[in-house]
Amino acid sequence: MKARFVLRASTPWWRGPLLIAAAALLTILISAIMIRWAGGAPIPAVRYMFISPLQSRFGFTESLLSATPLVFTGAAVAIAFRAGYWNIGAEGQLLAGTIGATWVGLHAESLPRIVGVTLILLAGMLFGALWALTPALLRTRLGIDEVVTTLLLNPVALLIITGLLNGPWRNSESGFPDSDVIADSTKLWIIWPNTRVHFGLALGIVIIGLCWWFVGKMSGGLKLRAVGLAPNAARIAGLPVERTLLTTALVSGGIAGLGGASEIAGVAHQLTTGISNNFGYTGVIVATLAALSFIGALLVALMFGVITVGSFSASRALEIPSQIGQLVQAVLLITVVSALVIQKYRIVWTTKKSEGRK
Amino acid sequence: GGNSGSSDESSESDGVLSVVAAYSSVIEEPWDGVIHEALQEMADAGEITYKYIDGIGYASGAFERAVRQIAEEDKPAIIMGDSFGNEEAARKVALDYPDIAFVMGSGGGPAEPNFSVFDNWIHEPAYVSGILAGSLTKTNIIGIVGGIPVPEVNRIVNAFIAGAQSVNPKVEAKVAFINSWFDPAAAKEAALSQISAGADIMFAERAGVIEAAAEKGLLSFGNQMDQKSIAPQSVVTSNVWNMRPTVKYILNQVKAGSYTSQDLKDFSMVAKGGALLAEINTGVTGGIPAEVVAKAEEAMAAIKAGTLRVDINEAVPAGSVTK
Amino acid sequence: MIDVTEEIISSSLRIATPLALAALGELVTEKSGVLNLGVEGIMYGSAFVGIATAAQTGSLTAGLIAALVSGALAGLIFAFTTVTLGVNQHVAGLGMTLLMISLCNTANRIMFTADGGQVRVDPWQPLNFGGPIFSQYLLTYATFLVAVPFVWWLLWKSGLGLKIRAVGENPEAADVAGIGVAKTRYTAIIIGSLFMALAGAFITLAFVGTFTVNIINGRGWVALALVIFGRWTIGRLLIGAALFSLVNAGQLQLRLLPSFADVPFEILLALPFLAVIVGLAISGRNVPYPGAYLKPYKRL
Amino acid sequence: MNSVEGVAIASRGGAPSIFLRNITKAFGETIALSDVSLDLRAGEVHALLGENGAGKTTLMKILYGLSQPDSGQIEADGVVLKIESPRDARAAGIGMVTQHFSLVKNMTVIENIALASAKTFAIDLAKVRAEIVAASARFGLDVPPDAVIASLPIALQQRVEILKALMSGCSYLILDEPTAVLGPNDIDSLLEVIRRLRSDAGIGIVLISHKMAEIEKVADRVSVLRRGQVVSSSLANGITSKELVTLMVGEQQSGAEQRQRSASPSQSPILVLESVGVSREAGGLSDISFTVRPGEILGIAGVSGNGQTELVNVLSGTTQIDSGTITVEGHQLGSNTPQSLMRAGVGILGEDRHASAVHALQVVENLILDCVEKFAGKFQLRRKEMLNHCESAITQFEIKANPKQAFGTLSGGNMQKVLLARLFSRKPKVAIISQPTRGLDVMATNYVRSLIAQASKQGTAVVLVSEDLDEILELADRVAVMYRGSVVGIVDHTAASRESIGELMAGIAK
Ligand SMILES: Nc1ncnc2c1ncn2[C@@H]1O[C@H](COP(=O)(O)OP(=O)(O)OP(=O)(O)O)[C@@H](O)[C@H]1O
Ligand SMILES: Nc1ncnc2c1ncn2[C@@H]1O[C@H](COP(=O)(O)OP(=O)(O)OP(=O)(O)O)[C@@H](O)[C@H]1O
Ligand SMILES: [Mg+2]
Ligand SMILES: [Mg+2]
Repeated sequence: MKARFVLRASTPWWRGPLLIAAAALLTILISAIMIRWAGGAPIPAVRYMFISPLQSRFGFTESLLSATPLVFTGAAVAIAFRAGYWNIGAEGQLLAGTIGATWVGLHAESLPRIVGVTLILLAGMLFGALWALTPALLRTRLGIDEVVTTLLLNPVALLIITGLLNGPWRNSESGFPDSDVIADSTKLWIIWPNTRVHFGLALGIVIIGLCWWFVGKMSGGLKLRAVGLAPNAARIAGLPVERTLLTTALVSGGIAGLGGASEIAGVAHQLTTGISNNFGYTGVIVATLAALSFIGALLVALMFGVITVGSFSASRALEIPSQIGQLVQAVLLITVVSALVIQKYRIVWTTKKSEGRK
Repeated sequence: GGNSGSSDESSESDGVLSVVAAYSSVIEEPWDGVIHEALQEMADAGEITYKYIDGIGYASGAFERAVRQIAEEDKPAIIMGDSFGNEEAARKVALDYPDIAFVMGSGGGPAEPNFSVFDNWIHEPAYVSGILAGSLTKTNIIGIVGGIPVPEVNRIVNAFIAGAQSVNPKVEAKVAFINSWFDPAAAKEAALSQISAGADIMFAERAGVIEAAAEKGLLSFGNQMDQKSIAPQSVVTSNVWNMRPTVKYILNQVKAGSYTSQDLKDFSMVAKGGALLAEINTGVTGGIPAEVVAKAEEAMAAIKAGTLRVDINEAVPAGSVTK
Repeated sequence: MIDVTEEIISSSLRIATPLALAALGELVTEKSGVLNLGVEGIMYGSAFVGIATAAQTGSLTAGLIAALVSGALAGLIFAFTTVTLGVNQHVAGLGMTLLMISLCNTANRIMFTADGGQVRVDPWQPLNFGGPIFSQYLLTYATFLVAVPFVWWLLWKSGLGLKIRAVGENPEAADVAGIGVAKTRYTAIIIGSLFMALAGAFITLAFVGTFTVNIINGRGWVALALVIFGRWTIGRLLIGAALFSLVNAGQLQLRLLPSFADVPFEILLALPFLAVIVGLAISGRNVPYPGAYLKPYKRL
Repeated sequence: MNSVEGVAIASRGGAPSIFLRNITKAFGETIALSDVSLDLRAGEVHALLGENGAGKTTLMKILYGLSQPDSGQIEADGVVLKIESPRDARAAGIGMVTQHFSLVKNMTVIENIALASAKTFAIDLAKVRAEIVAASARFGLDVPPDAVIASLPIALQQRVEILKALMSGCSYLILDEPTAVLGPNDIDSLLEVIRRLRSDAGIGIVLISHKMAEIEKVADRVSVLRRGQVVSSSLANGITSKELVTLMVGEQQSGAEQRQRSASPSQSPILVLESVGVSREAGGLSDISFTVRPGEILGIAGVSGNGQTELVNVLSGTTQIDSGTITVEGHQLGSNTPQSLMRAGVGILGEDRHASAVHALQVVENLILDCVEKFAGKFQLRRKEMLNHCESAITQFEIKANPKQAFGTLSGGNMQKVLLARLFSRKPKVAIISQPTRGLDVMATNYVRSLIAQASKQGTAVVLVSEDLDEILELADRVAVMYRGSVVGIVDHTAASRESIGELMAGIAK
């Protein structure tokens, strides 16, 4: 037997959701196997991982907090991908943002808080955009593929942070490779009293809203979509393709960098070598799972926040490895992305060649 | 992380205290491994219930989230762990849960009302290891590969060098830091380059170094745990950190209701059994002369008796250190 | 004292081994028009599977075989998603990397580190043919004496290589010539994955004899950079690997000197990545990408 | 219509040996082939005719395994062939030269030919070379074995394609519009090759072409496809060209009235190109000079691949010029970016309608893509105005579409109308129109041509690039002929004829 994929003439509306549900089920099944192997009970594990964080104020707000950086990177990746600019460098851009933010945070003693906060966010955004500049210029000026260039700048950003933290920014008290704590005037406001949910989340949601509105409603957004869907057609219609790509790349980098600043100013309050728990790479997953829709990215980011918090709970309650949380995210990516493609095809099974001859 | 240990869920039934640990690194990394081992032993003995979460790392907000989750969801009597690199977060949470005893590996001081600190004060056995190394080296070059040059690492490395130079002033110590807490491949490569620079004795402050020494047929010294099993023909001895005295002390305090925040440094020193020198392994390649073993044991006894004080030097020992 | 330059060269060869292997694998894959960003993950997976099997069976050879099998399987999954389904290659590749890393970390915890232990084997020892330079692991010799000529022959002399290059340049043309595009890409991806698996296995089974989280530590990304730095040719790829390894080995020696104690060596480690970017900028519009780079092919 | 089996006697070739039976194929909602049956004989040239989009290529792709039919089967000598890939087809002795060449551009001739037979391990390029030399001699197809494909002229590339197919040992050879890309001389030598292959090597050939003259010269048998169905299949000498044309397009004959050409236009030129040159990497144009007046149509003729595409790219701003100047309405352009050209009043209809619009966007969005700013409100696009604009275009240009429909779901003719509506609603002073009727049926073709004529009547200067010489002769006031990247002659319509232009196209200097 041999399988052949044949493009469907039309896709009934329910096929997409059905296949995605199947993908989610497959993910849960694979995770359940791992959980069983680890000696845990799969059903409670799934409950701990996906549901219990939503049942307490603490779990919910911590999920929001975990989701915050992913809201930024998800939006950053989604807007770039919508323009057909394959920015795999949100990780590096976020890290660059943390560098900019920390730099401001360490030098902004005795400013009014509103000024301090504005400065630290601007610095993050600026550094993120700057980090995105080189690959964007290479792409738009020389036609050099951005997938690899954006990707390869990620480890560079991390090495720069390591260099800074082992050198000039080494903690002046403990000697540890983490920076001193940033000035109080640059710390973000807590927006939900007695939790850790900070202004960064609100900012992230605003960014999502802006992206959604810009891409969907504004003339620039129509241009961006046209460039992403068919760059040659856009060029023939006289749209400034290169400029659109360059601007989008910088905006994408700026959003990722802003996400970095939000982490520094909102939660961490200091730079550490491990500041980003793959937030940028996860942003690619978030945007892809959301099929590049911004509202979708927000929801997927929240779901990942829940899984992050939930897998810690499951881990302690059921005594299974907490690494399973990451595993679920990776499996979900592969199954859902495959489902999104498969829904467009019909699988035709053909028998072996030899049987074909009469 | 996950755990084994008692199945008892409640926090204080029949006097069994519940302890939950939060480790920045993974439990196979020796620093956290020492804490984990001590707690696991207590749990196996039925004295506590024990759970842990490890590999939390240094991502923004992660450690604080883990500790808060533990405090909220498990409500244990004691939270242990290492707050190095997550100092701010750990202390903030402790303030919010004054009824829980926070006992953290830390470079800072204790904090009212409930934040106690401990650390691996194994510079004393390191000094004695140094005596052995200084006596055994033929090239007079000793290689040391450390993690990150923070005070708690520096003092062990400096004590090791001081010990070596106390018996052999010609000793030159080559020190390299891999700028990571756990990267055996990098540590091994650094060790190999020191060996090529003439080092014939290796001090494995971090994992990965013993393997290099063993491959080249050289002698080595372990750290944190007794690491003889990695390469019995190579490991002379190890500077062992023992968390059991600390854990026992804390359990008694909490049980008695007399827990207060404090610096638990003493419980990790030789005098109280918190630091020791692993049994000297005379079976290494080439053997160890009896008089060298005697010298080391003598020094160890002197430390126990309080007649030998090992200086605490937390300056960064960079490059090549000669007397 | 042993000659330092000789030792630096020896150390470079060791450092270069997994990089060269992984880069060769990525080269074969990319020549077929597919970018495999799963290289880091495939190395991670084989590093773990290799040592886990070796520890369970007590045989390093069994470990190596298992590592190769795991590499082939990972390659197969990657090929299915990108070639058969036509999923974005970069998304599928990143997904593969995240999947393998999280899968292996979980399995490692379940199998070996649940009580604080660590998986260990007696690794392969270097074979000494005299002097530090010729004291290397068998796999290092094999990499430079067998794998490099093999890949060169495969890509530029064999029929399969011709097919791989044709499929990577112009899949429509190859299809019309009767070459199974999907089959050829599957083959290239799996051969490539086998090399990546060798690279991963080298680290655990030969170099460190143990497995720890983050064991690959970005070597996959370096391999990716080397392929582009090498402009998809073996000679330049090897030059890139040699330069990077020399810099890396050299900095380890430099760290021993007191005057270099405060030098931020991270900058040196960032060099291969920066070199690629600068190299691309200099070549300008003349970067010899495979013609069908990143493009899925589907016949209607 | 003649039945397929009815005319088997007296044929040049033997008994039919490959049958295509009841082939049906649909792409989404487009039915490309419906219940098509055809038979091929060895030693016979079988011409396949039909309008663009009739299904010729699709049918042959199915025979060659590049596409799978939805139903129907292929038989040889009473045995059903399972052709699932070109490999299967070649095993069955079928070879094909596709409309767009299937050569790996930066490989050599040897490598390209070796590809087809490459085994997995050993590969002996020296042997392949010797085989190429032998086969060249045998079939009279000279090729330089060591040359890189990209460096060869189109006619030679085609020869490599044919040789490649022959060397794989095929006894049936499909040639899809092989003459479309050739100049008259090259066409003649190709036809000679076809005759030789048929007579000397006994090869059965399927020849797809739009050119009656060629069919008359070499075809033994002619089949006509219309809208995915075989409407006729008969011996060539039993049917006239006129009858064939009627069969192809149906009864409604091309009723386009001749364009009335203005007597010598007095206005000064609005578009002036002076010595425009483009580097080799960007396509290679040299020393292009011409002028166009308001209301004038300048036709650009030439065998495809002689720089017409590049010229259009220059005038749309997607290829930058390296030398020379472009002047619009007396203002010399600093650089020819799409924006500067549009600002100067130049509008464009690209040669590939699929590449000129965004399939996934709606008709209304595509329609305003070149003037998005006009509909930009303060906070968002003014959807209502966009829709109004679209509705009126739909009415004015007789477009069969719904504004919110995705552009990609339109039929080719309607796509073309949307793009023309986009072009003309800017009221351009100069319209660059490339291959406007490619792939359109007769009705749509006539409509599009009348739109162009109408625009010129209203004073628009038109540069009309077309591979269809008749279209140019029908519409253009003057014809510029391109050969190897330059303009080799500009002929007034009064002096223009198929012959005079054909010679220029072939590079035969007067
Ligand atoms: N890949 C495809 N997807 C959708 N529709 C297609 C595809 N290929 C062909 N078609 C449609 O099928 C029909 C037949 O096309 P085909 O290419 O066979 O025509 P043709 O007779 O060869 O035309 P031409 O003279 O232009 O070469 C057309 O309507 C065409 O648009
Ligand atoms: N290159 C292509 N890419 C995507 N779709 C295509 C392509 N070519 C053809 N199609 C699809 O095939 C269908 C027919 O296209 P084609 O250009 O042949 O027009 P047509 O149906 O022949 O037009 P008309 O009915 O006006 O003659 C359209 O729905 C179009 O979307
Ligand atoms: Mg058509
Ligand atoms: Mg055709």
